[in-house]
Amino acid sequence: MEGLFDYAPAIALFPLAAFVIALAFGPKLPKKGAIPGIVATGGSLLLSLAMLAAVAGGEEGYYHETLFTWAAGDAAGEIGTDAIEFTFGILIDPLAALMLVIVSLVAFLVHVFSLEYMNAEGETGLPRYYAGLGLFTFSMLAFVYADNLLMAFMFFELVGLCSFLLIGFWFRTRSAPSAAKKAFLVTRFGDYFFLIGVVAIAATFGTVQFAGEDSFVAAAAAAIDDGGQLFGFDAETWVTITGLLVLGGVIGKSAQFPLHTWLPDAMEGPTTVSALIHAATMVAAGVYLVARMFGYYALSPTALAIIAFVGGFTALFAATMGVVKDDIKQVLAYSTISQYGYMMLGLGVGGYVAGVFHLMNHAFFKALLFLGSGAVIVLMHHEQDMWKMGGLKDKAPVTYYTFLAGALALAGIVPFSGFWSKDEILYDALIVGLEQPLIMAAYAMGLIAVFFTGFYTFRMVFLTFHGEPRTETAEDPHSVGWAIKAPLLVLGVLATVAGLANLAPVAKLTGAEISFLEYWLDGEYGGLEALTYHSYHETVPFEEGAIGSETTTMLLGAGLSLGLALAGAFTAHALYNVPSPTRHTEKLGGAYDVLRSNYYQDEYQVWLAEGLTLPVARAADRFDQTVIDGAVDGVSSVSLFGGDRVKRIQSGIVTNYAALLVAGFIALLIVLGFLGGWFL
Amino acid sequence: MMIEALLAVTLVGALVTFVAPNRIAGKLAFAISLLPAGLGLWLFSAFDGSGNALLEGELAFESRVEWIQIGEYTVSWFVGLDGISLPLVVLTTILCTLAIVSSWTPIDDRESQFYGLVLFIEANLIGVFAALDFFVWFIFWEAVLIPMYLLIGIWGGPRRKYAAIKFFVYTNVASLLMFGAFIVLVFSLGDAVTSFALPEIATAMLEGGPEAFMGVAGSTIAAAVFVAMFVGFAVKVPVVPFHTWLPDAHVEAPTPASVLLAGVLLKMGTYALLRFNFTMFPEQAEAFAVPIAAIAVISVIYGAMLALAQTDLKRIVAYSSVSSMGYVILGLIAYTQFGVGGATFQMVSHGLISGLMFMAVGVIYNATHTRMVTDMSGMADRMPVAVGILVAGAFGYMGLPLMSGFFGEYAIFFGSFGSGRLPYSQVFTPLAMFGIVIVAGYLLFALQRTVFGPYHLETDYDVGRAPLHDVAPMFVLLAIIIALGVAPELIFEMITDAVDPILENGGEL
Amino acid sequence: MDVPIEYFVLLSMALFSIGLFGILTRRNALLFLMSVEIMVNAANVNLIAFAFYHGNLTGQVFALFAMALAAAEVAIGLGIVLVLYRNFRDVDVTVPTTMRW
Amino acid sequence: MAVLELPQWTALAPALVFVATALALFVIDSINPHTRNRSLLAGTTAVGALAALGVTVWFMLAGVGTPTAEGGLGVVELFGGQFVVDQMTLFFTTVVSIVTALVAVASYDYMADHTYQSEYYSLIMLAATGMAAMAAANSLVTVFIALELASLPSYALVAILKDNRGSVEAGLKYFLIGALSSAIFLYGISLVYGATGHLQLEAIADNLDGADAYGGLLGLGILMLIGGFAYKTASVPFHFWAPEAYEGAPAPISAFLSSASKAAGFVIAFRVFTTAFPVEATTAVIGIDWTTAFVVLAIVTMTLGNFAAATQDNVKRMLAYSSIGHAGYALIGLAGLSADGGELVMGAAMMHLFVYGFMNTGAFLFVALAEYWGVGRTFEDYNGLARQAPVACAALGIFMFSLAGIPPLGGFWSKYILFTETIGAAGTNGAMLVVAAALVVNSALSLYYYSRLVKAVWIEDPIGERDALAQPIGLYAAIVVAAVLTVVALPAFGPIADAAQQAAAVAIG
Repeated sequence: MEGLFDYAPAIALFPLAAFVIALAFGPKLPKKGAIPGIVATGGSLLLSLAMLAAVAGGEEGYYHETLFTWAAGDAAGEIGTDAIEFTFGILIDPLAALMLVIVSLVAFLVHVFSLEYMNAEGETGLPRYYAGLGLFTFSMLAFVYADNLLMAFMFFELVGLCSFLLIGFWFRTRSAPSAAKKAFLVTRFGDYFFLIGVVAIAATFGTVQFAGEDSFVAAAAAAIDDGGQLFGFDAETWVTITGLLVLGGVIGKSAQFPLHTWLPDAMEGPTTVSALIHAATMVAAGVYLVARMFGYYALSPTALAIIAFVGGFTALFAATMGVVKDDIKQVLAYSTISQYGYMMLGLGVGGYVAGVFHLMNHAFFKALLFLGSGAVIVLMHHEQDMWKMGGLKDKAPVTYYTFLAGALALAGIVPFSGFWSKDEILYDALIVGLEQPLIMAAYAMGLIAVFFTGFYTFRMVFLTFHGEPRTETAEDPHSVGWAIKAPLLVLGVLATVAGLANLAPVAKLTGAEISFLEYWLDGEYGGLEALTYHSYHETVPFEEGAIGSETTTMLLGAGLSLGLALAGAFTAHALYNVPSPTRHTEKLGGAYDVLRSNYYQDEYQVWLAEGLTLPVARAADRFDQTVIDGAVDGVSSVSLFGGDRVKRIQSGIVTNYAALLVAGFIALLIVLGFLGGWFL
Repeated sequence: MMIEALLAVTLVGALVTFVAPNRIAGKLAFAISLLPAGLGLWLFSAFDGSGNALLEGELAFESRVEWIQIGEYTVSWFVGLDGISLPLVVLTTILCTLAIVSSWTPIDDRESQFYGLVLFIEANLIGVFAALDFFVWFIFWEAVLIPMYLLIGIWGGPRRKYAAIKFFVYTNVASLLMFGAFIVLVFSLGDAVTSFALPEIATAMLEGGPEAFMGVAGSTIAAAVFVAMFVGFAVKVPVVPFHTWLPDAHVEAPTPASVLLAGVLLKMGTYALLRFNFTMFPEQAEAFAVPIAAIAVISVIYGAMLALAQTDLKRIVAYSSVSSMGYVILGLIAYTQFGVGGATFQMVSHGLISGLMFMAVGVIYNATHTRMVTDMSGMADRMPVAVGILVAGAFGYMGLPLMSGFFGEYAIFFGSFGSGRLPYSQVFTPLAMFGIVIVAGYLLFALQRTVFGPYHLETDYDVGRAPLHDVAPMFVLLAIIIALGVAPELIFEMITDAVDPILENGGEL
Repeated sequence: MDVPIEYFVLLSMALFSIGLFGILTRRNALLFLMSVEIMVNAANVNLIAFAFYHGNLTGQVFALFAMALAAAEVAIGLGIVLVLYRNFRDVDVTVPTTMRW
Repeated sequence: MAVLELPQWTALAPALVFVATALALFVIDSINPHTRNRSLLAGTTAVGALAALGVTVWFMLAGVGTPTAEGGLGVVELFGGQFVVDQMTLFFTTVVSIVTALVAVASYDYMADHTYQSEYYSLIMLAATGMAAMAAANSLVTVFIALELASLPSYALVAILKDNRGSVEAGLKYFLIGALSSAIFLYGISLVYGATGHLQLEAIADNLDGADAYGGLLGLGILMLIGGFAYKTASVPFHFWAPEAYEGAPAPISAFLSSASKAAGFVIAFRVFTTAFPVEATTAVIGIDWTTAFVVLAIVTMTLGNFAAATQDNVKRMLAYSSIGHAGYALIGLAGLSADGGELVMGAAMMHLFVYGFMNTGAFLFVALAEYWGVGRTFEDYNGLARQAPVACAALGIFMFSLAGIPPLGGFWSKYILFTETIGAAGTNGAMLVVAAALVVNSALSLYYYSRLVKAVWIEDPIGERDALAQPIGLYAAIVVAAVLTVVALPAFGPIADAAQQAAAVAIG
């Protein structure tokens, strides 16, 4: 089994090959490069599954190998070390293996889906599209099994590039390039802090390894223990600072408040891209990074609390905005933001397993929902406004039922996957919150968000599939083929049953050993000791409380969230599951405008860019042209003017020359005479 | 003798091209320029030097002949390469070859003279990096002015005359200042120095330091000389506030001239800073660390802000060069292996990337005859390949990982953040790093408006795909950029080897 | 010899100044020439007087040379004045001002 | 040691060759009055000049003037020290004869349709004789006679275009100022004689202490001598004749005067002040260091010359002013004499005059060519000449950049060595630092107007149509030779530098 690991690099290299092929020969290929993409991602999927097996089955149970040295040199680390190596390496532990499978699976399905969704339309530039997907898959997979922070950052940036390219796929429109730019810029802003974090961590600990003896996590722990000073701060503060800097990148990529504004715009890209990149995988990169270096955050309660609070706030904040959107993809976009908020909340309170669990489930059901909406868009001939739909239920049953499964999972209705993971997150938040008021606030926000989630999810379902068709395209929709249905079915099944991976509540009630994911992440089947759930759990400095017994607390929380979800769903049912639903926005009053315009988040960010930065730049330019350059030109014009004056003494009249000559001579005579005392 | 051969080949080639008929001049120049390029690669492969050329390092391809006796000082023909200069020489040879190819399309008047001058400038640039005697170095340093003046002046844009004369006089004044300062230094070193060989002077500086001269204390002399030389080089680099000649020169210069200007000429300044100020004056460098770092940060941010305000693609790239050079200064002043090494790496990398950018802009200009962001949109629709490369280059400029730019910047940031020599380095570094956000801002903004969106063009030319010989050089550059980005050790190893001795003089390892 | 040397020097200086004054005030080329001659002769006076004073002949010999050269100078000068008149129909030295600044 | 067998007087061979050639020309003219056989006349002149050059070089190689200690033949003194032939003599004779040869060859075409051919050439030869004699003169008597011998033919040559108002006006002004100056000079001589009782330079030096009583008298005399030299070298305030004379005279004559005549003026200045008035001794007598006067004159002269040149429209006049500026540079050689290493400064000044000999001659000869073509006199008239006459214009570019001191051209060495030594002298004479600063400012400014001419011929497009330009063999030959010399002077500067520095060292003794 161990031998399998030697093939690990291929997981990422397959898609890279697909990228090259699509770019070079795409136009000549059948399906314009889809085939190599499908083959490559399929290959990656199989290999990833093999890795999963290898981790589970091997006695060592993980793979940590440095592939090649990117750059090496001397650098005086703040603690001791004087040589540093920046390397490319692979770290496959339970977490990475799991993520590899998720990514390659979704990527594979999206490639298949694209066969019909993209190729059917007589789309131009398909090679570019498949090349983009290939490059993205490569970068994402490489990011997932990166064994050090710098490598992670590099591929973190590359996925950003791919997202830019794919959002801007329809570059001939005005909106797509703008959205692409916004996406890259906003995430870049986050990455700025990330990069500072990377630099700071490298400069502090002289290493950027995630795992092993020489990992910066271990170094940080050691530094905190002997309580030294790092760059003038005591160790824990410095860890918090660097951790938060890295978190900047996370917030950008995972679209957390306040850097979430790019994600809704990113829906300008093809729906498949939204499914793959802006729901299931790339956006997950941020959260995954937190999980990846969880040991580091675990060292700093402050950082954790901030993560949790940001998460909880974002969850609620985004959910409320999702309520009033009319574009089906917009609704999904905001729900994505909100769901990642939950994951942050989970990780923030130390619920490592819960966070990862939700990450997995969300990948499945959100990809499902996006692909489903893609199917709907095909049905509706590229109509995305839910008010123009309706009654698709009977006309496209497959789409409907799979979509419904996804919706139930998203809303967190038992027993669909979403319920289990979200509930676990809320439970972890609750027990910590009982001791920590700040966390409690985060928990509360997360809880309220459940209601809105349920509401907007089913508002979406009802408006799209139920009631009477509201347009003639909705009357006789375009049909969809197997390439669309197959992925939906696969994901539908997963969305329904993925919860089985970790039925923690049931386990607690019955005491049955069925919380597999927890064991998995805990290294029961293999893994690195330092990266296991319990070692994290020991480090996490939060103590946990309970209302009455643990079980009651759990049941209470679960019931509460489930009830809220159902409440939301039923409200939606009451309002929109009618033959011809109407907007009930007026009930919201002034709040509607606020929500509709997303709390004016875009406005102020756009103002920062165009209202503030640009004028300042123009002013600087004017200053540069007038003052600085003016000084330069001034010197030359002054000297030329001087020259023009000087030459005037050459009057052309020879007598004047004689006079000037004598005058000059006498002047010289007087000066020297006095100095030499000749006149005495 | 290899360096002499390199120079001879290029100079003779320049003469031949100069008298060749216009018709074949371009192809001929390309054929000739392959020789130095090949030779340069051979030098790269056969490089056997170690250590720093100025600090008792093992020189590669060294040769030294007495030339002129000025008073008790000897001027000798003294050339040789070390890990710092070799990559720059190779960069020069390659970039010149590509620049020649890229000018086949735009240059349609007095070709033979044009290509002759390009080869002439190449020879001088090689000389600048290879020379190890002050006068020899200064001869090449100044000789660059003539061809560049003519290239801008004859084949440039509408305001070419103003730009050319400004470039010519401004940079020459700077050189005079620097020359005077250096001569003062040499005289103040007294009997410790009997020649203008840079290694000897460096040794004298580091061991004895200047004596009193003109009744001024040696330490004061050293400080004054350091400042004067820094200013002199700062003009060439250029750093704010001595940068205003650059945008004019770039905007007016023909594409290949811009390529060489941004690609190599600016590197002369930073190279000289490294060789003189930061190698010979470690103490003064430390004393002035804070103001210099401040200048660097200002150059980065201010330059980027200026780029943000431009609507001329070339001006954008020109100002962003100012910004990028700011990183280099920051890396140099950090005095760490990654800082100085990264700065040197960044010289090469920025040379490649900015060259690529100017070529790409040039290709678009050839087709549209405008560079105004406001005049065009959706160029990707008509020239997908060229635009693709432009986008790639832009991301390289933004420091996209796996492209050389990222390593250069990362190494500089890493090196300067941890620097013990630079006070407040943990403040300066993040400030400078904000440049990576602004650069993304203005480049993406420009791309969005020019190459994306619905196709539209103010000038009435029908735009088609760019010819192969316009695109090929850009592919080559892109390949090198990615290669260096994936495996920076290719040159970083020899660079650090040459940088270490510098750091041992008060720097930190 | 009982005339003190100072007198000769004063005399020559007076002559010199007169000549100089003439040059600065006269605009006629010929008068200009004469003034120059006066200055030259001032120098000759000096030379001869000093030769006498120092008791060596160098000065007297040189004075002869000087006169000869002065004559040659005048010859050239007159030639130039001639062509001046031919071109400008005037011997006023302030007339030709076609080249200035 | 062939020279030894020859009688002493043959040491003056160069001057004798000149005078012989002049007589030969008279003979030719008397045999065949008003002959228009240009090739014969110009040929004879050129051959004579080259013969003189040959003899001079032969003497140099044979070691005339080289101290016997160094295995040379030692300084040759003639007629009781009235004349002396040492390295300085030969050095400047070389300059004079080279310039004369170039001018003769160029005149072949320029004076083609002139009536009085033989007079013209014989006058040139006589003037050259005077200059050669100046180089050897070692007594105020011979100095004055040689000076007049050089001046009188020059007056005639300037005014030789009898029907050209410009020429006549130039001749008039040249003559009047010249007459005045020589009167002042003569009076100065008489005063010096009065103070010391001697005219032979060494004798003056020996008797300085005897002149204590007449300090003021001597000082005034010295000042008047300075006036005389200032006139000959076109230095402020005796420079007023120069712009008009150079502008109005036939271009070859302008070249002749601004190069050879200026050099000759400097050689007597150098000799008189180094031999007759050693700094310390003289200072003891006149109470002030006479180099102060030259410091002032140098600064004022270079500044006035360059600033006035900057805004000229007429090319020839620009060159005239620039030659005033260069006189200012050369004056530094005297200004630095009181400092340690003064001989080096003077040596540098001599190098500069040497290189200036051909680069400035070449520049004026290009003007001659332009006048021959009849394209006009202003910068605008020169626009775009490069398109029609690339070779000549390339040569012009060489001259201009060399005058500006840009490498890789001979002008670079002389100017920057001068700069270097000036700073070196500043070590003991603070005033020299001011001079160095002035040098920087002025050369920066000079860069502007020199490159302006290059811009006109190379960059600008011609205004209006111009018909094809002839290629006069003589002018072209002279210009190309001058250009080649200017370029070759860079690598081959070693001997020049050595010769100048030795000559200066010996002269100062």
